[in-house]
This record gives sequence, structure tokens and C-alpha cells, in this order.
Amino acid sequence: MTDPVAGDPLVAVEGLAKAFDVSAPWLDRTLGGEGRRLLRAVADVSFTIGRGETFALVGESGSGKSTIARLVVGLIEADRGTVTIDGVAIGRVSMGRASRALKTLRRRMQMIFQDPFASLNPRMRVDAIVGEPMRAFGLARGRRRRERVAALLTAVGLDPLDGRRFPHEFSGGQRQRISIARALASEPLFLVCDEPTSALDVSVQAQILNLLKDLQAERGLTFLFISHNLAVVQHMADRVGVLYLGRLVEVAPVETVFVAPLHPYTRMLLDAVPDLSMSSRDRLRATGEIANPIDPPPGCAFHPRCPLADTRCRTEPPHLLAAGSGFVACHAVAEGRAAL
Amino acid sequence: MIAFIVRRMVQAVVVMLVVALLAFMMFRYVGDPINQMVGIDTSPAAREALRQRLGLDDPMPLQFARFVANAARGDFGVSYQFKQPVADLLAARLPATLELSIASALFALLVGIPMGVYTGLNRHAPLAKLFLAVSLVGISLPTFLIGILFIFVFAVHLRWLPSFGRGEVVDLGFWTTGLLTVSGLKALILPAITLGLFQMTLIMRLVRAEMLEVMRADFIRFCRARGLTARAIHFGHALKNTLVPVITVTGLQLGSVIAFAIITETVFQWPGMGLLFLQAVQNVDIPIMAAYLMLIAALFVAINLVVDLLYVVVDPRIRLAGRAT
Amino acid sequence: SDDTTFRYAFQGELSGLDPYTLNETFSLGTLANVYEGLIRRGPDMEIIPGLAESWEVVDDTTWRFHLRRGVTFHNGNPFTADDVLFSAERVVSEGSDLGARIPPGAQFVKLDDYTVEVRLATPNPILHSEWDAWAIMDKEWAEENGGVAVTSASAETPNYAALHANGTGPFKVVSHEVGVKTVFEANEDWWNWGDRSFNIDRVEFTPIASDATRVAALLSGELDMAYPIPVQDIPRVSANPGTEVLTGPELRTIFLGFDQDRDELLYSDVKGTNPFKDVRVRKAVYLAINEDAIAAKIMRNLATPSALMISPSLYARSGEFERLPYDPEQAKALLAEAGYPDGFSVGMDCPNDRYVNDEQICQAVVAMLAGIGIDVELNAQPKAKFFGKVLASGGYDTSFYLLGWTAGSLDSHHVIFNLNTCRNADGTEGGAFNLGNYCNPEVDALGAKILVENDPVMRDQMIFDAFTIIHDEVSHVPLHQQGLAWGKAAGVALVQRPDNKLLFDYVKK
Amino acid sequence: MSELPAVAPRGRLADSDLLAAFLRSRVAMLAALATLLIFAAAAFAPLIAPHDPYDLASLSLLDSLTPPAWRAGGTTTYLLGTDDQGRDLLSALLYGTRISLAVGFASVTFAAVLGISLGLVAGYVGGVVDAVIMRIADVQLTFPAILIALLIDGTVRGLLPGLTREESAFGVLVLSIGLSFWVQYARTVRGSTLVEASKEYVLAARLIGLSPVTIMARHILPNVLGPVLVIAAINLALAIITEATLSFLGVGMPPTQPSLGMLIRVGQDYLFSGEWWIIVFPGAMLAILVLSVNLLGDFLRDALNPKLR
Amino acid sequence: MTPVLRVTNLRVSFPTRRGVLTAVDGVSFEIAAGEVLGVVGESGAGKSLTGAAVIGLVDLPGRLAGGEVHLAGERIDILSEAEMRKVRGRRIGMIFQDPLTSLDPLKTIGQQLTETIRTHLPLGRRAARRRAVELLEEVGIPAAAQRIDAYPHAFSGGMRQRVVIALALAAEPALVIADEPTTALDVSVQAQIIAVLKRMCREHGAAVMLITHDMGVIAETADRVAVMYAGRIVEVGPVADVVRRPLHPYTAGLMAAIPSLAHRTERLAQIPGAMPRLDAIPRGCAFHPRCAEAFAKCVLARPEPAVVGASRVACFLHEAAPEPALATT
Ligand SMILES: Nc1ncnc2c1ncn2[C@@H]1O[C@H](COP(=O)(O)OP(=O)(O)OP(=O)(O)O)[C@@H](O)[C@H]1O
Ligand SMILES: Nc1ncnc2c1ncn2[C@@H]1O[C@H](COP(=O)(O)OP(=O)(O)OP(=O)(O)O)[C@@H](O)[C@H]1O
Ligand SMILES: [Mg+2]
Ligand SMILES: [Mg+2]
Repeated sequence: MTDPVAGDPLVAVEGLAKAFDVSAPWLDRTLGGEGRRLLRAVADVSFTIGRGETFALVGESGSGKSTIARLVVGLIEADRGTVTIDGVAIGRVSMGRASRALKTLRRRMQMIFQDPFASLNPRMRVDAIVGEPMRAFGLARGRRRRERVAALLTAVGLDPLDGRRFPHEFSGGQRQRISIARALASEPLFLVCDEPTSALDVSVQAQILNLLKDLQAERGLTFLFISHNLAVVQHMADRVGVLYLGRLVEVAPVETVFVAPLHPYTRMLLDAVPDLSMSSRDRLRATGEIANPIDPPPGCAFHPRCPLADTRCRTEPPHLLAAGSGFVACHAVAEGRAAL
Repeated sequence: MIAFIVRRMVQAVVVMLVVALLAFMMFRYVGDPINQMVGIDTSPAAREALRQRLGLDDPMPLQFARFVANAARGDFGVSYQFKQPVADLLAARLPATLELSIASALFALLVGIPMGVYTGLNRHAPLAKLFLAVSLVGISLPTFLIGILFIFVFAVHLRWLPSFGRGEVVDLGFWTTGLLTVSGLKALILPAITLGLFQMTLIMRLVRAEMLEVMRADFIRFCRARGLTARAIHFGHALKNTLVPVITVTGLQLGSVIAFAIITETVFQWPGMGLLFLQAVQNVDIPIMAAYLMLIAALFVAINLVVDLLYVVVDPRIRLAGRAT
Repeated sequence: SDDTTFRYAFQGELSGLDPYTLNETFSLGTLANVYEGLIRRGPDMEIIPGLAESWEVVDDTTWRFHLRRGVTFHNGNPFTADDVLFSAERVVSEGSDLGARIPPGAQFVKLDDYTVEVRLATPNPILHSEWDAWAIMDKEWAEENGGVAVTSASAETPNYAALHANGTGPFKVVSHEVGVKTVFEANEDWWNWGDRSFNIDRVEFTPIASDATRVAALLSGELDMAYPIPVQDIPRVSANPGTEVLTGPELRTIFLGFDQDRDELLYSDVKGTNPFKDVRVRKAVYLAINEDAIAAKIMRNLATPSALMISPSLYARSGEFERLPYDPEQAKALLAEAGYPDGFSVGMDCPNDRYVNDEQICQAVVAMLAGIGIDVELNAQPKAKFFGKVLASGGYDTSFYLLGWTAGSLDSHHVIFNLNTCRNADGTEGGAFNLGNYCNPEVDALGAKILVENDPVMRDQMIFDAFTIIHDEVSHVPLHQQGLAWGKAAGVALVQRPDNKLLFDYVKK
Repeated sequence: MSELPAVAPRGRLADSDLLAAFLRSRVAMLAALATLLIFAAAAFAPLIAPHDPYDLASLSLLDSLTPPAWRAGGTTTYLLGTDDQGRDLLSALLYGTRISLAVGFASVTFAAVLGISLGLVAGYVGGVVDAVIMRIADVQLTFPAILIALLIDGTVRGLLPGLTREESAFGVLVLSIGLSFWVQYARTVRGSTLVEASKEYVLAARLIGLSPVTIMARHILPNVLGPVLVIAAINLALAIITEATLSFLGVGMPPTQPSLGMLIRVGQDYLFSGEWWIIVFPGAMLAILVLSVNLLGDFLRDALNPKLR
Repeated sequence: MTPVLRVTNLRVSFPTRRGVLTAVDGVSFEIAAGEVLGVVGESGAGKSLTGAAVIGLVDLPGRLAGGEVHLAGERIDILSEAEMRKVRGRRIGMIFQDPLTSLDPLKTIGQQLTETIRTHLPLGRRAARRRAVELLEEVGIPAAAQRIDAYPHAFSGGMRQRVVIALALAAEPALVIADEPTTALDVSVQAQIIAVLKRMCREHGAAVMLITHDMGVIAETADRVAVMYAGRIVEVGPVADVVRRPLHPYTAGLMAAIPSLAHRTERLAQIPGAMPRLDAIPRGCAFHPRCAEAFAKCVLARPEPAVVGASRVACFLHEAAPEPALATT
């Protein structure tokens, strides 16, 4: 079930699933009489992203956000499902050998990572880091490359002379700018941002978020934006998908999600956010913690924490169904039990 | 748990097979055993006959299969030099080597751990620096030289301790021990220290490094923030946490202690397996060499198993998760 | 008991208790305290009666031995002619390493319980000279315990006789842990107990391979005796209060040998010809070696430079031979004359744990030969590997080597035959230890005659002739007889024989 | 969370932290000085040594056992005296150090190259490859250096009987010491590789389609070399000691090309005999060399460990 | 009434090769009984160090370079290590950021709890264990009696942080310093932990110093808030005042930079640049290079805190007000 998209989608994710094998070694398993232990990080996730759109994924730690990001750019291979970008299906990029179409495609999508300290090779100079994608894709060489690196550094708000320095000489915010410059070096259409600001201070976060927005406007970029910070998501996204234990529980335009959330989990999340405006809202108190993904609860995985859960929720997993302006996977919503 | 042990066992068997192959292959090509077995005026024809009787003419795979099958029964053949079953010879020498190795391992642990703890806790104390310096000197001289110097000083000059041998031993039937007599204990001191010195230094430095590391861990900060006494923090929390790597290294080291006993036993004429092995190497006594290698590997595997089990005792996290690498 | 216990150490170990298993000086010497032969040798190597009280040469090929009466083995069994016959058979049986001690075809005949006759195929004037070293075993004991067969070098399981000892000698074996410790105890029932010249009642032997440890143990008073003492440590041991060193000449001669067999040396840059076949080259090597320096510096004077390959004490006319002088200039001239003005290169094999300072000697030789342009590449190895390479079993794989030899029979024939007669390719005929196959039919002929000549003067002359040829042709380069150095506690008295055997029955403490 | 440059990148010498720490530590400077001097002496041995100890023709047995120049009977020709063959001890010492260092460096390099490659591959590729490499490492650990050396020495010379010690010793030593040391590198590098490979800069490199080999060589390798440097320093010391021990056991360098260990082995024979200089000088040289290298390794370890600053 | 904690002019510095770095510089504040003081600021502002200095746990080579710390009127910064040890845990409890690493992995939580309890309270083994179970129940650990013998690794992150709270409060300290107690946790868990912490402190009447960089948490939890920048408190005052009517340009910028759920803006306000490194703190007001309202004086002199309304603020824009006596006795 693909959700309807305004216009022509750039990215289409269909029935994506990924389980990690976290079993004990074979012999232990055999002797201990245990089966395989699979960690279902992502289960049956579908969404599309239109050109120039920002699609955001939110969810608690371990809900599968990063896994989806890596699946989408092909860093890991999906067990099931497809990712199509600009009409071309993605294989695993890491292991070489790809069709020409895929190769161009690969250059058209890039990723910005969470940790500004780990995402830059400490042994390389900044201009080498930023220039590397150009080198790898054979986009520019020599003087041309140096000029383009300088231009990119300027575009992200750094001095071209900074290129001669090493990453450790920069602050976190500046490093994130370098990451962005590197991501832009191959002239991508599609950027996956996995918690690009969660390691940054608020004052710097604002700088980066603004930069991303500016770049999107300038270059018509499409974003898959991942964050656990609802306020940031609200600020950045056009549409939002809410993840719980590897499943999308709600997908809707940003206004709907934050103004009239449907899924009890979305509501709980929103209510748990401490509020700067101190409006002392009426709140749905969060209880419990995210369940163990190796052994998720049957039925709706959220049911142990859900105030609306009934027997059906405990046994039958809900499907993502159209509701309001978006989609929700919740029996209570479908049955109209959820009072808004 | 059982699975864990079985897995170790399977690994052990593989290791042993590889070692067996190595032992067999390598020693198959060292020198000519026939020369060792006979006096120098034995005729070539007699030598050839001997070669045939020993099966040294058979194809390699056959010889290896025979070797493994025999080894599995604990039969390593008869020593070329001593005309006695190698198993008996080794069994007679094993107690000496084990007593020496364990004594030196104990020495290394009992001296190394406290010194490591001390130097780790008092990083800038003069005494700690002295310990470190002295320990460095200890690993900057080859073992054999240290042994010879010990003999020179403590046996020849001061005449405090014997220079060779095991002293009086008591035969318990299955085991001969030097631990029950005064002369046996005295004879143990120099070789055990010589052999243990290197490991002691290693353990001391390891404990120190671990201690420094652990003392910076968050949970130690939290202990201090809870007002626990220094003693409780250092010995109740920090030391215990340093033990996991110490156990690993000690386990590995005990294996090499037994191997390094070759040198110490040579210097002190300690009647253990190492001495037997070195003599065997010089005399190209293949059965002894092969059996010794297999025994070392077996001991090593056994020690590893014990280390793994100790982990489980020390570290509760492993009980559930299986051993993290 | 401590002051009547004699503790000593030797560099090697006693591998088994069967005196027939290994033909090696130390084993034979040690077991000689437990087992006795028909003859014995006295403190000066003189032949004296052993279990045979007397003997006579009946004719060229018949010897008669009169056995000592009233002798018992350690287990109490009486010693009789049956034991001699049994032992003689055992010595030549398969597995024995002493077979050569009894000439082929020799027959032992029991005349009565205390008389044995030996009938030979060919005359042998020195028949009994090696007979101190084949011991008499108790027939009943061996048969009862299953020790009849000799535990051969290759035996899969040692029999009773390899692990237990039952001789007639002055000492009994109390315990034997191979490679660790062997304990002996005085035998009060020894036939010569009344005239014994020892006062110890217990002997403990420990093998200590490391020189430094052995010397240290002696210096620290833990041992009553230790041997060998490395030559450089002799002053130290002598200077140490409470210890001293007994030195003396040993019978063994150290010499260098050349491959004179192959047409092209194995390890050399000379191709197509073998320079060592040219006597001028051999002589040049001889002249280039400063044996006096070796004896003084490496052997610390504990060596007797020798012109012959036999100890002067074993050959009366040794004094008539002289070493070639050290003369590198003449050596160079000879080399040039032989066609090697710039020298040549050759590989040298040398043991490094067999003889006194063997490797150092080789190194010195290498340096000295470098002086005349011969570039020697030294391959010094432990004896096991060395012998494996250079002996018949290794195909005489050597071009130039160092070796030591003791005339086992204490007679020159041993040297002439084993080291200097032509041999066949695999050493089964001729001088098996003539590694380089020096070959001169004249020497061979002389050797054959010497063996059967019963007239001492004639015999000595023939030996003289043979040695003269060997000397002139530089079949080998004799270096020296190495010295013996035994360290002992000052209060201990013992006899040092040139055969390097330690006899407990001369030990006084 | 910190905006500060957290950990200065490890191991860059230009990095002022390392240099400053070094300038502060008198011990480290002294050790470095000693190491440098010894290295230089070894490197320039042919230029500074008064005699050529390999020129056998120049040896005179009659000059052997000459005591050092300042002792009675000594001569200035042989400043530190001569050994049992009349070899100038000072020259032998210089050349011996050269050989010991050569063995040390060669075997450490061999071990490091082998260990680093295997560790990188094991850590980066993972799976069966990793399991196999690490099991081999386990087996390897069963055999300490001296056992391996005895094995290899025996095997090599058993297989190639014509080979003399002169020809084979160096290779055998390097092979056996190297083989017994590689595990440490492999384990360390594998560990760091696992950490580095999961870092996002490696993901970024994979994303632009670089080949695994390029990624390992260009991105991961430089970042895992820090700890390797420390291991290498300490291994160098250990290798020199091991070589000495092997010489003692009779499988070291040949006496005609004596290393420090061989000189000690020879000198050992003169421990009781009064010619103390034959053992004392090589022994002291070895101790100083190994101690200095160890001290430097220690210093590096502490200085490169950000947690101990 | 004497405040539970009064800190005056606290300075913490680190001697380094490049000179002495002052990481906390002239910090003064106080906390009354039952009060929650929030301390906010960007990373590296000196929040944690201030907390560590109060409890006497500044790691070497750092040291207290000046100022005084009074606990319930008693000066504690000059106590010996042995005396200080009795203060820690007993009178001041501390909670660290990461519950995963705060607990000794090799000891059961029961062992860690009873050990702490018995260090400070004269209880027997059994009594201490009973108390430990009670504490665990109090912080909301289900089936506490069974789970007390489990090892830390058997607990989830949120549960662990509850255990850490129980440990910090085991001896009923008068002051609790919580250093980012929820940063490592998810939002849904964070709310629960904050609730537990608040409830526990209220019930035990403890004063709380809540260190965090999350303005939202402060807004919901604290009574008063201190805003730190580059080692100094730039503004301290009642939460409502600071959040709604920030006085200091930095506070104002910070508030505007935080995206809010309540009102969506197209662009966030941003403060240019980043907080200076310790070794490069500008002269004058440390914030002036980033401050839109800076004027000449800001570059030259360092503003002292001045009382404005219920707040105190260190900014020349608010200099006018006369400085009252600091003490409120
Ligand atoms: N390589 C892997 N092997 C095993 N399990 C994995 C692996 N990568 C992720 N997981 C597990 O998959 C689940 C989803 O992980 P993922 O990183 O996608 O979560 P996330 O939503 O990004 O969380 P966070 O907010 O912490 O980054 C988690 O339970 C995680 O432990
Ligand atoms: N041991 C130390 N040596 C040198 N500087 C230190 C040390 N410990 C802390 N600092 C510095 O002191 C300053 C204040 O640190 P502190 O930990 O108090 O910051 P914080 O406000 O708690 O930051 P965060 O939000 O990252 O926890 C920082 O600049 C930090 O780098
Ligand atoms: Mg993630
Ligand atoms: Mg902090």
C-alpha cells in the first residue's frame, strides 16, 4: 500500500523489511535447543517522497530509523521490498559492480550522518574529504575540482581556506557543514539526513537546520529527514512517518501529525515532549519503554503501552489504513474508539 | 553453558589436529633420527634395516594417520634416546614443569597484581615510578641472562639457594613433588622467579593500565559521588573490573610460561619437560618433540577453557550473552 | 651419610642401564662401575685382571681365560663361565651396539665352570684390549626377567635389563630417573671389597648440560665433582677455595679432514676439479694453521698439539713425528703453485657441542685460512645434525670437516683402518670414518698386515711406515689431543684416566 | 556532546601534544637520545667501527682475550678488548647491534605487515573470513616465539640441508619471530577496524562507491595505525630479546655474524673466567637498547592514550 | 532561612601547557530547600564542572581555584577528602548522565545499594536490604524484591536510571545534583524519569540542582534557572521570567533558536558562530563576538551580574539597576 503522492515521486519505498540475525553461534543454538533469533529492525515499510519534498521519520531509539536510511541508500541489503529512486531500483552499493544507471543514481543520492566526529576521516584534509566524491565519480579533476570544493565550502558557510585544515580543528557545527559539503559534492538530488543535528547544541542546530532548508530551496533537493526530536521534525518536514518497532504506525502531512495526531503512540510521543511554552497541556502520560525488538509483543506491538488496547490489539497486527489526511495503523482509530 | 563447553571442545579438537599435523610435519624433516639411535660405527645396512622397522619409509599420510591414532591413545612411541615410552617420560617430567610453571605464575600474580594496583592508584608516587622502572629493566634482559646472574649471585656468591635441580622430591605415586621438603622449596625459588619475572612485569603493567582506565570509568565516579570508602572503591569495584583482562592475559601467559620453561629449565637443570624437549631437539628425538608439542597445545587449550569458565564466574554479562569477543 | 655420598655431574645423560645398547664413552664408563668385564684397566690404563683372574694366549688364534671364583652378582647369583658365554653371545646379538668388540667368527668355549676359551678366525694380538668395555651379565637373571635380548637403539619397549642393572661391580644402581638423577650404592659383596680403595657408600649422578650451571653448582659446593669444566673456567675453579681442577691429556685427537673422493667439491667455487686432491693444497692448509695459538688461546694450553691422529700415550714412536710448522707464506706459495694464487672457497662442517671448544676451533681455522686466501664458509651444528650430514648415513656430505677420534682399542690400527683406508661409497667396506676417502693402497696393505702381526716391534715399524705416508700426504690435518678437565671439591680424591671414564672405586672423600 | 575538539587525532607527530608531552618527559628524552645514538651507531657501524669483524683474515688468534684498553694488558687498538677469536669487541658490538636491530626491524615489519593486513581483512570483511583468520590466530598463540623458532629452524634446515647457518639464520629468525608476533597486530587492528568500519566516514566512503580495498587502505588503515605503533615499539624490544634467547638456545645468528644475543651467548662462557668484558659489554648494550626502546614504547602508549592525559 | 546550597564566586581551572584554563569563572548561586534549580547552557559551558565542584569531584588536573561552597551554612569546599567523603552520598546525592555506565557491571544492584546504604546509615545487612527494596519500589521498579539481585545489564536504560536515582537518594541527602539525568534516554522515558526524580525530591524535601541542556525539561521541572555561557552564569532567575522574557541576549537567542512544537516558524533565529573554546575566551563579555547588540564596552570590560526584577543578569544592557547585597538572609 503506497500512499498517495503529490505529483511524481522521486523515491518510492515498497514493503521494505530487514531483520538482523542476532542468534548465538550455530553450535550453541543447536545444543541449547534455541532457534534463530532475528531482530526485526524494519518490517513492511512503504512510503514515497516527492521531488523537492521533505519526508521525515520519527520514532524512539531502536525503532529502525537509521536502518531505513541505510536501506534506502543501499548501504545494507533489504530482506524484502524495493527502493526505487527516479525509476531505478537500488541494489546494495557497497559491493561494487553496478549498472550504469545505478552508478549515476548513486551519485544522485547522498547521506548526512549524525555524529559530526565520526563522519569525517580524521586523517584527511577537508578539501580531500569534500573532493573525494568528485574523484570517485570522476566529476572533476585538478583545478576544476579545487574550485568546486572551494565553492562548496563557501556554500555551507565555511572559508575556502579551511580546506587545508584537518577535521579536528573544527567545531561540531562546522564539521556538520563539511559533511553537508561532501554530500553536495556529487550534485545529488536526494539527501538522506540521519539525525543531522542531534549531536549539536541548540544554537548551532538552528544554523544547520537553516542551512539545510536554504540548500533545499536553492538546489531543489529532496530530503529523507530522520530525527527523534519532534520539534525539529515539525520544523523541517512536509510529511511525517512515525515509526514504532520497525513499523510505520502513522504517515501524514506535518500539520495533521502535530495538530491532530491519530495514533495513540504519536499522541504519547507528542505529550512526552517537555514544553517550552509551559502551556500545561492535558497529557497522555507515557508509560513503559519500547519493547524488545527481538521478541516484539504479538498483535499491535504498541499494545502493552497503549491505553486504548483491547483483545484485538493484543492478537491482530493492524495495517496502515487511510485516515483523515494520512494513514494510521491502529485498530482503535479504525474502529473509532480513539477519542480525539 | 554445556553448549559453550562443547563448542570449546570442538575448537580444541581442531586446534589439536592442526598442532598434530604441524608437529608431525615439521619433525618429520628434522635431521635423521637413525643417527641418534645408534653409535657412530653402526653399519649403513643396519641403519637401513632400522629405518624400515620404524616405518620411516612409509608414505607420509600413512605415517601421519598412524601418528594421530597413536597419539589419541596417549601413545607417542618410544623415545629414541631413552628407549622408554614417551608418555612415561613426559609423565615423569610433567610434575616438575607444572610445579615450576604454577609457582612462577603464582609469583607473577601475587606480586604483579598488588604492584599493578599500587602503581595504578598512585600514578605519580615515587615508589610507583620505581616499580615501573625496575619492571622495565626486568623485561629488558633476556631470561637466560637473568637466570645465570641469579645463580651467580645467590648460589655461587651468597650460597643461599641451590643452583640446579629440584632438591629432595617426595614421590606420591602419581606425582613427584618438591613442595614437601625444605630443599625442594629452596630449589624452587630461583627458577620460579626467573621464569615468572617477565609475566610479573606484564601483569603489573596490565593491571596498572586497566586500573588507570577503570578508575576513570563513570561508575567509579558514581561510587565516589556516593561517598563509598576508598577501599571499597579500589578493591570492591575497580579491582574486580580490572580482573577480566587480567584473567585473559594470565591464561595466555601461563601457556607461554610453560613454553618459556624450556630456557629456565635449561639454565637451572630443572628436570622438567622443557629440558627434556630441548635435549630432544638437540638429539632429534622426534617422538618426544612431537608429544611435547601436543602436550603444550593440550595444556594451552585446557587453560583457555578454564579462563573461559572464570570469565563466566567474574562477569555476569557473559552468562546471558555468550562471550563477547 | 652426607660425607659418604659422592655427588657429581656430567654434561650428558645416562640414557639406559643396558651396557650393550650404546657404544659411548660416558655410558660405558658409568656402567663400568656396576658391570665388570673380563679385564679391567687400572689408573694408568694398564690392563689388569677383572672377572678373569688371568689369561693366556694358547696359540695365534686361541686365548684362554681363567675366571675369578667366588664372585656374585648383585642379586646373589654366582658368576660362572655360563655367564661369560651368555654375555659374549649377547654382545654380538642383534641390537647390541658393541658387536665390533668381538671379532667376527670368534667362538667362546666353556672348558669348565671357571675356564673359557676363545677361538678366533684370524690372529688378533689386541683381542682383549677393549674387553674392559663389554660387561658380563648374569645369565639366569637375564633369562628370568626377560632381559636376554639387548634393548636395541630402536627397541619399541625397553626390556628389563635396560631399566635394571645387575652386575658384579663395586656399585649397585638404586634408582635411575633418566635425564634427571641416578643413584648408586656401594656393593659390600664386591669380590674386591677387602682391598677397595674408595670410602664412599653412595653416589648421586645428575646430568647438567649447561656449562655455567655445572660450574656454578661445583663452586657453590653442591657437587663433589663435575666434568667437563670448560677450559676458560679452570683458573676460576682452581682459585675458588674448596674446589680444584684435575687436568690431563685425553686420548681423543682432533683433526681436520678433506674430501678427496669427489671430482668436484660440493661446497666450493672451484668447478670441475677438486683442489683437495692435490697434496700441495692439503699441505697449504696444514701450514696455514697455527695450532700453537689454538692450543694456547682456545684450549688454554689444555691440549697437546699432535702430529699424528693418535695420542702419544698409545703409540710409543709418536715422538718421531713432528707437526709441519706454521708458515702462511709457504702455504700461499704452495697454493699458487697448485693453481690457486687467489685461493678458493669451500664449505666446512663442524660440530658445536661434541668436542672441547669445537666451534671456536673451527672459527679460528676459518680465520687462519682466510689469511691465505681460502674463503671457508662454516656450518657449525649440534652433533646430531653434524653426524647426520657427514657420516655414511648422510652420504659423506662434506667438503672439509673437523672430527675427533679415540682409538677404541687403544691401538694405532684402529686409527689407520677407520680413518685412513680406502672405503666404498656407502662405507660398508674399508674405513667407514674416512669421511673424505683418503685412499692409498699402500696404507691399506700395511693396515691389513698390522692387524695380524703378533710381533710388537715389527708391528710398530709397520705402523710407523703407515703413519709416515699419511703424514707426508697430509691425509688429514691433525690438530691436538684435547685435554681433560674435571672439577672436584678439594677434599675429594679420585683417579682421572685419559679415557675420560670416572671410576667410583677410586673415589675417596 | 562537546563542541571542543575532543581527542586530538592519534599519532600525528606534528601534533603538538605528543611533542610537548615528549619535551616534558625527561625519561622519554633520555630514552630517545639513547635509542637514536644506538641506531646511529648501528647504521654507521662500517664507518665508525675501528675494525671489520667480518674480515676473518685480519683476525689474529694471538690477540684474543685482550682486556679493555684501560686494564692491564689492554691496548688502545682494542678499546673494549677482544673476544675469544681476537675480534675487536667494540667493532663486534657495533656490528652486533646492527644485526640485532636488523633482525628486530625486519621481523617486526614482517609481523606488522602480515598482522595488519589480516586484521584489516578480518575486521572489514567479517563473517567466515574473520572466523578463519582469528582461529588461526588462536592456534598461533599456542606456540610462543621460541617454540616456533625451534620448529622453523629445524624444518628449514631439514628441508634444505645444504643451507648453512650463515645463509638461513636471518630468514629463519625473521620468519619465526615475525610469525609469533603477528597475532597481536591482527587482533588489535581487527578490533580497531571493527570500530572504524562502523564509523560514519567509512559509510560515507562506501556510499560513493569506493572499493573495499580502497576503503581499507585509504580510510581505515591510517586510523588504526596508532596502537600499532606502540605495539611495534614494544615488539621491537621483544624481538631483540627473543633473538638473543634463540641464540642462547643455539638457533640464532651464526657466530661469524654475531648479533648482540650471540655475543652474549659466547660471552656467557666467560662469566666465571675473568674475561668479563666479553659478556658485560654486549649485555649492557642489549639492556640499554631494549630498555630505551621499551621506555619509548611506554611513553608512546601513555602519550597516545587520550584517557591518560 | 539558610539556603541548602550557596555557591559564591566559584572558579574551577585547569593548568595546561598553554596556561591555566578557567572553565568555571566566578559562578554564584543558591538553592533553597525543596527548590529545583535548573542549570542550562551549551555543551562545554561549565555546567557539569560546577556540579562536580559542589560535590568535590573535580578530576585532576582540574582544581577549585576560588570561591566558596556552603552546604546548609557549613563551608564544605575546604573539607578534607575523608570529611568530604561523608558528605557525598549522605548529604549530597549525585546522578550522572549515562545510566549504562554509572553502575558497576560486575555487582548486583542489591550489592551496590546495600553497600551505599551501609556506608552512610547504621543499618545491618538485612535492614539495609529491606531499605534497598523499599527504595527500588519507590523509584518504580516493579517486583523490586526479585529484581534486586539482578545485574545492571539485565535492566533497560530507563530502569537503570531509576536504580541510579535510588542509589543517589539512598541516604536521603539534602541536596541532589542531577547532571543531565535524561539525555541518554528517549523522550517517552525521559518524562517518566523526570517525574520520578521530582516526586522523590519533593517527598524527601531535597533541593535539586538539575543540569541539562534541554530548555524544555527546565521549563517543565525547575523553579529557577541559571543560564551558563563560557564558564559564567549570564542569567539566573525564575523559570517563567527567563523563558518568556529573557534579559540576556544569549538567553534570548537561545530561546528563539529552539524549534517549538507550539508554533511553527519558517526560519529559526540563529546565533552566529559557536561558543568559544576555553583557551580562546574573548576579552570583555565572552558573548560579544556573537552578540547582535554588542557595543564598545562589551569588548573591553566584563559585565558583573546585576539584579533585574526577580532575576540577575550579567550584561551591560541591564547595568542600570543598583547591585543589592547578595545574601538574602
Ligand atoms: N547491524 C545490526 N545488527 C544487529 N542489530 C542491529 C544492527 N543495526 C541495527 N540493529 C538493531 O535494529 C534496531 C533498529 O536500529 P536503528 O539503528 O535503525 O534504530 P534507530 O531508530 O536509528 O535508533 P537511534 O535513534 O538509536 O539511532 C535496533 O534494535 C538495533 O539494535
Ligand atoms: N579534565 C579537563 N581538562 C581540561 N578541560 C576540561 C576538563 N574537564 C572539563 N574541561 C573543560 O571544562 C569546560 C566545562 O566542562 P563541563 O563538563 O562542565 O561542560 P558542560 O557544560 O557540562 O558540557 P556538556 O553539556 O557537554 O556536559 C569544557 O570546556 C571542558 O572541555
Ligand atoms: Mg539511528
Ligand atoms: Mg556536562
